[in-house]
Amino acid sequence: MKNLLEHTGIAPGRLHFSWISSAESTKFVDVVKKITEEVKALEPALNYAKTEPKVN
Amino acid sequence: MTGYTEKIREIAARLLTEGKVDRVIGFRKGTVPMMNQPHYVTSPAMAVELIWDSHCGLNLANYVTDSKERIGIVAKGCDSRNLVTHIIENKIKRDQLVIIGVPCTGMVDRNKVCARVEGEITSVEETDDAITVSGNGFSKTIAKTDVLRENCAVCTHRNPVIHDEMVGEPVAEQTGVDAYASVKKVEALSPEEKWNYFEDLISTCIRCYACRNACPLCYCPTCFVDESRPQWVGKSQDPIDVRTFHLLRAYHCAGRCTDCGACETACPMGIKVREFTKKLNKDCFELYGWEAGLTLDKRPPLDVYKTDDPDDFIR
Amino acid sequence: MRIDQIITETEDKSLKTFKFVFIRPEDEEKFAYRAGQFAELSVPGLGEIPIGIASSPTEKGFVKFTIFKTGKVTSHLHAMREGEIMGIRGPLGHPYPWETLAGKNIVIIGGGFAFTTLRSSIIFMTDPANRSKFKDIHVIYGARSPGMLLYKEELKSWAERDDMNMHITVDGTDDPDWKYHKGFVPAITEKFAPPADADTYAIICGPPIMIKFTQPVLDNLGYSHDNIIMSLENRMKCGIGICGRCNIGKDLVCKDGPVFTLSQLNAMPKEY
Amino acid sequence: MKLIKIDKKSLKEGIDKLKRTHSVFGPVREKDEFEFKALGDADMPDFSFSNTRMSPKAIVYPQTQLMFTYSLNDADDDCRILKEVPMDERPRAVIGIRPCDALAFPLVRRNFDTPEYQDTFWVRTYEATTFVGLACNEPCATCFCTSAGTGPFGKEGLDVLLVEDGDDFFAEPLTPKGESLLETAGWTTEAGGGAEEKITSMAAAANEHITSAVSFDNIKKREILELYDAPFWEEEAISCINCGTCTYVCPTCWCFDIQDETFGKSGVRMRNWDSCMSPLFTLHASGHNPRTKKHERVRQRFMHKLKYYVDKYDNGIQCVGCGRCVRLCPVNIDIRSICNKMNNFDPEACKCEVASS
Repeated sequence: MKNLLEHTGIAPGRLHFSWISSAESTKFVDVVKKITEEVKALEPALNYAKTEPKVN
Repeated sequence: MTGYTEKIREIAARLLTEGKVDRVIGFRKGTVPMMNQPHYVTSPAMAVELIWDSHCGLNLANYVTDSKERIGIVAKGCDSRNLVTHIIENKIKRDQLVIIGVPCTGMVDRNKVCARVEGEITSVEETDDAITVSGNGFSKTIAKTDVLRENCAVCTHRNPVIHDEMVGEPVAEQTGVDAYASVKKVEALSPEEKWNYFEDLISTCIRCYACRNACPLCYCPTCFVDESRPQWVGKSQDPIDVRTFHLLRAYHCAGRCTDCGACETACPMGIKVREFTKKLNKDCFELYGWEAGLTLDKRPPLDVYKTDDPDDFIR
Repeated sequence: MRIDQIITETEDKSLKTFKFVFIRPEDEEKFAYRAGQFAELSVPGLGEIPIGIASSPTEKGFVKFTIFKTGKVTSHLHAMREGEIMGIRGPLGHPYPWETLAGKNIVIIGGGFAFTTLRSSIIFMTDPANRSKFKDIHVIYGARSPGMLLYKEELKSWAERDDMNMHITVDGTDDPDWKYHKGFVPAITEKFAPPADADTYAIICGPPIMIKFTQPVLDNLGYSHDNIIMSLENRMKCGIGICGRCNIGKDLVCKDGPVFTLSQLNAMPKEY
Repeated sequence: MKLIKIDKKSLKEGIDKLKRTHSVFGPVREKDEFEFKALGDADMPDFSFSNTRMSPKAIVYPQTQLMFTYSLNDADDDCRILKEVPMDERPRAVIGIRPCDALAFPLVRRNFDTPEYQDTFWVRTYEATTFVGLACNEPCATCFCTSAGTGPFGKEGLDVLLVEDGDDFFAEPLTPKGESLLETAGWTTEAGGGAEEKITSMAAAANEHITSAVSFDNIKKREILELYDAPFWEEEAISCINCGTCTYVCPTCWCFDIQDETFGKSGVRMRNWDSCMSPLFTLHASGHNPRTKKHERVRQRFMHKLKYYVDKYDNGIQCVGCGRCVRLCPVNIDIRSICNKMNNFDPEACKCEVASS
């Protein structure tokens, strides 16, 4: 999944997978924090964001 | 390949005469050059309608999905691999099928042929390794290897992997071909270049879904693009929606695609839609040593869990 | 237009009647309709749906639609509140052929929630200004159970009227107080429909299964296929005969229908 | 007959002039194929095409067309009220459209412009467009325009007909709209004597090139149900994969779907081309579908084009013989064979066969 998205031009680092048990709340928080920071550092990827079509 | 047509007719007539099948699925001669039409014959007398040449690029496994009848089916290497996939996925039972195997030296890409001549092609003749196309004021003989469909050019499973009948001796399998050369080329690009590459690739897409409908794997009763509750993807020509369709179509073929090329053959706009599925085929091969449809004895990698499955994408 | 009132019609809450009031009075004037027509109800962001008009042109100041919760738009509608704003486009399609029906005996046969334009017709015909224009009026209306009948209060009042013959039926009920018929619509039709003659017209609207079994009953009673009027539905988008999807043969349900006589339907493919 | 002569140089100058007042569309090479595109400042139409892959219908009727916008923000006065999308009213000129594709516009107009309802999006764009046709000197083997109501030099639906003669063009104005376009472009040099004869002989030569034909004279006489119930539909549909190629490449297929798309607190209501080949096309909200089987959908497409349209408008078939569906159908379903099969169909003979077997 990750490979094809990156293959078609989604920058590496934007899609993350992690194995977190429902009991591992602290790990979840840590991972989310880390990824949020990393993705923020990449700046918004506008190319795969659908925008409202322009009216003339 | 010479003589395949006669042999197919002979086998079809025999199977129908003996009552072993209710119908035989093959190709009949098309009404325009380099086009053949998938066709059913249901009586021995109809067997003469069947033909075989280098323009049988569609995948006939597409026509047996969920069938209740006993079917004779003409199958080249890739078709046979999709029959295997169909059997594994319970879309048809092995004992419903009499597989008429066709060793294949590759199908011709008619867009490539057209690009090699000026003017409209009105007739085509072929020998074992060349085709001669003619039109108003020209006639040109082209080596088949020069105009093969791209999937055929890199195919290493030209002989049917399962069959009940064979129309000829097995052909030599290609060796030393790099099946994933085109994928590697894209892999070497930067994310932005990759993005633009695919943007350009699908820029002419009209969302007719011929790629999806020509694919034997695409048998869902309702495709995700047709769902309205929830609506997964918009229906307009918005490039994001077009890309989403192509990406998700490819994902749905992961670990199942035999690279039969029916999607590309069917595309009216000549889009190389295999560029999406090919990457997943490469990953499946590299991660699991898997090529779809080679055997009835193994479950596909996305169907099973093993403790040693590669997991370096998980952090 | 604004939603003025929402009434839950059936015990399973799958059917609600929406009473709409036009925001601009001139729009109400433009929306001059007759019984049997439909309109496209529009919820921006979700889409439009074709729905038969349940109110009668004789009822002024509002329009009513009874809507079954089934798809995206109807589910949203069921969640809307009184006072909210939405769009309407219409009236669309042909009404029942009121010119032909004038001076005739009318038998209305309806089942389930396909009773909406029939309600419109009944209100229209029994309006004091119109009642004299028609001879005998029979209404046969059935639902699965008493709780699934639409317009319960009105049904009761129609049953009490002496200028129309009301035959209400349900497929079955264990309610000891049920005072109307029990049985399927075709059986009730066989028993209570007036004899056929050139001056008697049947208007049928209901689920396919009801129509399938009612039609032979009317045949047996001798109804001419010209005198059997039906209202159809097909998937629609534009409602004005342009988008091409609701065709049955060369006719478009939205523009050439939705009302057809059985004679017309007999010459058309069964694609509805 | 008034004929204008345009040489290569003045063709370019004229088109540049037109671009000042018009949006100009023409055939351009894109990847390996030709398509009609809006011409930019530097673009010129490329007339070395036989025909474009997609039909030029999108110039008047784009695959995705915005119709309305709306706000879902309760603070807005016009919240939940649809506002019509303003249209590009600039005059358009289509240069180099083939006569078959040009005929498609008046043919489709019968659907979009009726006494009861006008589709303003289509009608206004159509009326703003001037069609400058390019006669086909070398029609393809899949062309059957001569039996579908026009021909390689056909004029219906055109405002001007261009005929390519070596490096030069003859232009025949066919309507006042066409005359005024020729003037705007500065194409006013009258062709000398003999031009008319030359065109006539070129047209005759082009007609000779047409090798395939359809007949539909009997179809009209049949009842709808006779053809609908004909026994061949299932067999004809065997190979169909129910993609939308035939309907999307067709210049005369007009069906559309309406969709709302919301982006946060605002959105658009748009229409997109739709295809009767898709099961979704007729699926009721209840789950019922009047056309569940693929042969029913294939039948719908051909019956619509060759019978329903014929009966409804009494003006020929809904097909201009461009041959796109023949060339591009992935499974080689050929409207020519199906049309002829329908035309030759004799329900009486068919009944006897059944009775005797």
